[in-house]
Amino acid sequence: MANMRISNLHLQFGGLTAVNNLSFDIPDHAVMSVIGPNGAGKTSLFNMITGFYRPTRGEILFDGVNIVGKKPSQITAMGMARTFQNLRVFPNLTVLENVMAGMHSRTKQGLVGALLRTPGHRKEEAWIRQVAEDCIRFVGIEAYTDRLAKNLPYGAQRYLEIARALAIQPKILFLDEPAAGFNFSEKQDLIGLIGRIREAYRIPVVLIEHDMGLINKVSDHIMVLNYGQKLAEGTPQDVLNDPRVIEAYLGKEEEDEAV
Amino acid sequence: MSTILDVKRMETFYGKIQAVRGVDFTVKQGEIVALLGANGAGKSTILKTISGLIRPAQGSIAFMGEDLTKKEPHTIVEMGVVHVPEGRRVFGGLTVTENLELGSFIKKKDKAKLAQNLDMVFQMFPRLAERRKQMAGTLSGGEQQMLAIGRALMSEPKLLMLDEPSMGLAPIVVIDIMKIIKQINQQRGTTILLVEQNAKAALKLAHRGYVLETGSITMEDSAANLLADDNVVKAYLGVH
Amino acid sequence: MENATKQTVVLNRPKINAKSSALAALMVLAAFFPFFAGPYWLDVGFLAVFYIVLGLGLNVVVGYAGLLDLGYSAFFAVGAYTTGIFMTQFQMNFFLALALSGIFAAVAGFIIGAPTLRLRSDYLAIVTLGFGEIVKISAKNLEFTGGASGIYGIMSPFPAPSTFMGITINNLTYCYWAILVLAVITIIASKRLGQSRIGRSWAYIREDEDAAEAMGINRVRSKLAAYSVGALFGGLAGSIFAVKMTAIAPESFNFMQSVMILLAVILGGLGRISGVVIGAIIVIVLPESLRDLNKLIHLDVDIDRYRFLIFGVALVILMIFRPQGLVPESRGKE
Amino acid sequence: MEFHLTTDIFVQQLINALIVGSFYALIALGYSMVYGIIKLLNFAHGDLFMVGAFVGYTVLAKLTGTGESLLGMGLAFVIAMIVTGFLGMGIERIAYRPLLKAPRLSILITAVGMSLVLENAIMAGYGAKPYIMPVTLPTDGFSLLGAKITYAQIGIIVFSAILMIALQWFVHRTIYGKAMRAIAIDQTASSLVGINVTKVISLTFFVGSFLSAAAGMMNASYYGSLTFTMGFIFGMKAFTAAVIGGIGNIRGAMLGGLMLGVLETIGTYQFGGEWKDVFAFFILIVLLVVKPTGLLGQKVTERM
Amino acid sequence: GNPDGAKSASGSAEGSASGKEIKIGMMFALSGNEAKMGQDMKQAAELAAEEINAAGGINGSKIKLVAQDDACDPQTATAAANKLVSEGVTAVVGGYCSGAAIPATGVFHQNGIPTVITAANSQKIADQKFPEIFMINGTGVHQAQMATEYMVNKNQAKKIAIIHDNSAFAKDLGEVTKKQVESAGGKVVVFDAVNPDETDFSSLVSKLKQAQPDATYWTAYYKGGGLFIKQFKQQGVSGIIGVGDGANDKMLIDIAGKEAAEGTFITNSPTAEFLPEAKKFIDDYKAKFSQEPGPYSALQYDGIKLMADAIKRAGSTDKKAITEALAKTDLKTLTGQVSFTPQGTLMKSNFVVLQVKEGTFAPSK
Ligand SMILES: Nc1ncnc2c1ncn2[C@@H]1O[C@H](COP(=O)(O)OP(=O)(O)OP(=O)(O)O)[C@@H](O)[C@H]1O
Ligand SMILES: Nc1ncnc2c1ncn2[C@@H]1O[C@H](COP(=O)(O)OP(=O)(O)OP(=O)(O)O)[C@@H](O)[C@H]1O
Ligand SMILES: CC(C)C[C@H](N)C(=O)O
Ligand SMILES: [Mg+2]
Ligand SMILES: [Mg+2]
Repeated sequence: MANMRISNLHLQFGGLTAVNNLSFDIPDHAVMSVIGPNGAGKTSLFNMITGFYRPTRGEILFDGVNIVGKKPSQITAMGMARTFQNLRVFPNLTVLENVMAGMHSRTKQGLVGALLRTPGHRKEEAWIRQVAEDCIRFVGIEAYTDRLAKNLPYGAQRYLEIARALAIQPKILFLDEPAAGFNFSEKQDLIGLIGRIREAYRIPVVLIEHDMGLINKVSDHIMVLNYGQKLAEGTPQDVLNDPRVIEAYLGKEEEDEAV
Repeated sequence: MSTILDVKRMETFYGKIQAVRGVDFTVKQGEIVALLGANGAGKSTILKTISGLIRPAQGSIAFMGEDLTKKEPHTIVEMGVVHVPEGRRVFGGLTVTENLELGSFIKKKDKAKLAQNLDMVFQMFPRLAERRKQMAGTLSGGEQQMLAIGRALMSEPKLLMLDEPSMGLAPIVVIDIMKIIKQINQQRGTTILLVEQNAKAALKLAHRGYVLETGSITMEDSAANLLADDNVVKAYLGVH
Repeated sequence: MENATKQTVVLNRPKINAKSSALAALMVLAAFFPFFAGPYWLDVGFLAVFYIVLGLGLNVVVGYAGLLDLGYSAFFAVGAYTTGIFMTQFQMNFFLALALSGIFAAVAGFIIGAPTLRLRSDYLAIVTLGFGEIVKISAKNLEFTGGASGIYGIMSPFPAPSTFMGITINNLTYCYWAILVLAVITIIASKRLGQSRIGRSWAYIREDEDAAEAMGINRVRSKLAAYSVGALFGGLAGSIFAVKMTAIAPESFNFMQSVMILLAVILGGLGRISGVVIGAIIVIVLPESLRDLNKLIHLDVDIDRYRFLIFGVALVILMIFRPQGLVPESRGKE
Repeated sequence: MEFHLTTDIFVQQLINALIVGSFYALIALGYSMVYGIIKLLNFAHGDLFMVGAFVGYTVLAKLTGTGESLLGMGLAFVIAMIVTGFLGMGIERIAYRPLLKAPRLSILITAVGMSLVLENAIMAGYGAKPYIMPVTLPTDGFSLLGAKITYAQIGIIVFSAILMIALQWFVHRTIYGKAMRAIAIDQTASSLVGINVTKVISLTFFVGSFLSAAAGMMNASYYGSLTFTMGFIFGMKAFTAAVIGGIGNIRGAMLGGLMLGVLETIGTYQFGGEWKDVFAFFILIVLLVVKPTGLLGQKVTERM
Repeated sequence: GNPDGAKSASGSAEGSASGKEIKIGMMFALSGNEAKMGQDMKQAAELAAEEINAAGGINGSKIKLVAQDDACDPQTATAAANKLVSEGVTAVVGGYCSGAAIPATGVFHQNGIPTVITAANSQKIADQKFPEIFMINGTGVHQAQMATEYMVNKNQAKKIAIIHDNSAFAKDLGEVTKKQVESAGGKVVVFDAVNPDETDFSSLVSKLKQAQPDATYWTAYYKGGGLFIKQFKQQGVSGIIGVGDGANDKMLIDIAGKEAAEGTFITNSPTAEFLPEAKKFIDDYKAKFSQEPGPYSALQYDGIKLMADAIKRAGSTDKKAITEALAKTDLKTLTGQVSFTPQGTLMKSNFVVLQVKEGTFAPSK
């Protein structure tokens, strides 16, 4: 089971400090939400954990191994999976092919197998296909299996990214604003999916979201970032009522909150 | 109030897929009209059709009495219809200021106006003012959204069409943006056609609303009535 | 979940459908081509099939992996020179030289790939162009490559000319068959690679490098594989080319040659095997067939003056009317 | 034979490098602008350099006829640049615009096609022989630190510099320049702020071809002759120069052109003419490995 | 395939023409950079064929010329060569670019077609030792001898610079000349190359200026040669300058400019205007095409005449017989008396050294 500890993580872009001396743990089996104002450094944090940005300093320990400096592909192979805030599906490939990508680090057939169509190769191909189809069904977009990703409705593309991440068979799943652009009932579906993921996969899910309704429903644990620093951390109850969080992030509407 | 935008029997296709199936609606001078609907209902497509990015197969789009269906996007902007597209689409490799300057492309001859409008936008979004020289591509999601709206305002539109302006924004910013939309509408008299997933926020702002389902309008009413409607509440607003 | 999925293994058996039987028929027809073509059309036929192999090789790099390569002729130069040098200098057996040509070319692909992998496609284009020029110029300047006039006197490794059914079977005929066999192998290999794990990894990289990396795909390794495989095909083709020409010169490996191979790849439809096949045939046969235009239209104009003008116009028109390439895309049905 | 660099040789070589570099840079600019805006490697661009020279030649041959007329020369330049500018626009209209939404590489084919068309049309029309410019630049000059420098050389360098500075100003300071850069990033978004995208693309082709023709005319009058194949090698060199500088970047194209001129000169001097291209390309590759976006090209960070 | 091509292909099996017509194939560049040379040669051949046919043809059969474009490119050249084979030509006369001629002669050899290479003159063509191939232009060795003789012996040049353009032909000539110069006691101080099609040689010229050669020899073509001479004179490099036969074209003088070209020497086989016998040829050529003949027009004209002579002597269109007849050629042509060595090269080279005088080539004293 996954165990992730982040300590003194720091990221600098020229004069701008995107993440500032951040330390925290990702608890096992939990859904952890990272929230915070736009530009607080949430996505940057994901990018560092998954190897796309190299921290200026600090450590990211995954099962006791410091993964700073590793390539994204190596980190993925270790069991980290993510989705992207701005959709990054493979536009001209079918949904199935998209999801099959996730299986890459779990398989090993190379040139020779492919050229000779060895039994091992064929078996592995069938397995890849099988897992991919399962993942597609799991998130519920099987109706689109053979469609090109770019022709999918926006929401389905978000689900596609999740299916693709699940095909990695990850030890931790990172979702960057999975509900962006969803309406209320769609958000309910997503909440359901996150619940099913935690049940079926028994892995920590870390998500970035701006939708408090959703955050409130799915999270076990919330961390709030502001200007790259940790502003608050704890249970939804505590965090969402923290006046500092309200002031910096939630704001006050005349009546009640937007969904 | 006079009708500023009059859409009749609009049908739009992507290749063989029909995304909009005979839609009729109007927007009156000075109104905020919300367009609600599920993912893939065709909301963005309607906006794209109005702003000339896609040609409708059928129907008419009259803006202040003039038909838009055969006009190029840039001409439509010149007529005063500005579309802030889904997904922000700021010019990543240009600075914040350059993005805003391009927003007033159609007013390129008027330097004074440019300066004045720049000030206005920076006042509205102080966060952008801090980042004048930053490449737009490195702004955070919320910052980019502000820039996209700011850029649209630079041309002083008569009709501003916003496609999911609250997407990806922190709640506090959503509140701000909604306030700003209201402010734009009230202070500048800009008519606004608003596509939103955040139905509650949208309806609180809007005067009227339309609900779109798989390419057809299924409901049309005042915002207050829609907010109170059972079906709308179930599908788009949720109950706490 | 893992266990559940591992059990149900469905082997996808190759289906014998209309398309593949048509293809087989076409192959048989192609094999008998020497019996109804004269030496000229056989020569053109050789070049067309040769271009099919080169096109498919380049297609791995450009079509599959999305890496623009403007110096592909360098790889076929490596193959041709390897064969030329080893056969004339060391009297090496042709088949050994052929294998060596493939290997050397693949290594060359690796060498050019390695330092340039961080580059995005268009920068890669110029690096490959530069590499192509470096190879060509070096071949011109170096002693062991025969300098500017290249290598001549490459002996035919095939049986002496003979007559069969009234048709002379000579070096050209054998070379045609050899390149045809190579083309068939290349087609099958391309197809299999395209549908494999590694082929998909190329597609992922082509579509979105960062997302591919996030899926655990090592872009460096994947790109190197694409380069090497593409170069391997080129090297093998170059080897047969050397034997067919009996003499090779640096001028055969110039930039325009690389561009023409690229044309073959794009014209028919990037990434599609049938597209590359058709593209290659057009690129070779169209300008050649214009040699006979005079006879067909009975016009007394100096057609050679206009040959490439017409070819150029044809390219523009073809693309305007079939922007996706001549062979339509069949996947991702709506 | 020992070659040691003396001042006169150094100055002489520097001037040589600047002259060739100016030609490269002017063509590279068009390459880079077109690439920047529609991501097309415009293979036909080098041929516009050649066409520019032929147009200028024709004007000179028809109009001036006799003697060295500075006015005639000026007129030939202006006509060549404008005619070629419009030709560039026409090519964009016919061969590229219908394909702007097609897969990126298919437009490459029409570019190769147009290159063949231009080259072979000139050959069909003018024949394959080289032409001699009826008016050539004067060869008198002065001596600087032992090097012989002609007024014509100074003229070429100055004229190129003026064109490049003007372009720099145009692209970075005027709204049309910004519109070009915006279109390069996102055509749809550009049209949504009211930019007439097709018109600005057309304008870009005009400007690029215009500059290319200027280089073509300067080249033909400086060396005194022109042939229908002269565009190919210059096109290729200019492409290289554009990439050295960072393709899509205007300042980069200028810098790249000049740098390539210098590299070739050093290459010829140190390694001999037969190796100079190897030297230049080798440096190019090393440069790109160290700085993958060219000298001035900036990496547009895409957000995840 | 093309029905027309297929038909002619099947007719070609025996490679002999009907009694009425003898097909003679020709190949040279009709497109691309060297297209002008090809066009000049093609016209000269037409003139020759017309004369032969007007005089009753060869043994009663008329000559029919078939020209194919080799684009001066090896790959196109083999297609062109095979095209000629397919068309059933009895013999081939032509060839301007050595690079294209080398692989093309391989095709002719494989098909046993007697071939006279008229202009291309790389030694490597002969080195292939194909018995069917004959060359009527002097090879590089001959030419290098002339150049060395002129520079080292006649003009007492000690320091020699040799510039080529890295093409098969020019580099070979450069290298052979280098060897000869050195064995004649001269020293090659610069041996360098330019790129074909390039226009700026100033940095090379600066280098030459520093080396101060007594004589500079350009072995490449006239387009670059003209520019080279111009820049050479502009920068005031020391010593005399000369060019090889690749630069044999009047355009050389035009490109260099009359003043700069003055005094330039050139080694080449005599062009028609220096041959009293050729006066009629020039007049006829001008009358027919309203153009001056090109530098290799006369050789191509000779080639056709020579081939006609061989076919006549062979008494049939049998290729072996023609090849044998060719080997025994002893014919007076416009460009001199032609007979062949066992390698198929000219027994006696007819190279001369000319010099530019007042804007034209003139025999050097
Ligand atoms: N590649 C980059 N170069 C320069 N600055 C960057 C880069 N990536 C991020 N930043 C800056 O770092 C800060 C944090 O950005 P980040 O994307 O992590 O924010 P976020 O918390 O995900 O915001 P949002 O909720 O809007 O997505 C922002 O100010 C952003 O402009
Ligand atoms: N470029 C396209 N090509 C093909 N189909 C498309 C394209 N864009 C949209 N569609 C389809 O058209 C329909 C309407 O899409 P549209 O983007 O207008 O929906 P929307 O209401 O804006 O949804 P969302 O809330 O997800 O933005 C969807 O079914 C979508 O799949
Ligand atoms: C001088 C020319 C007749 C030489 C010819 N171009 C060759 O390549 O051999
Ligand atoms: Mg973010
Ligand atoms: Mg939408």
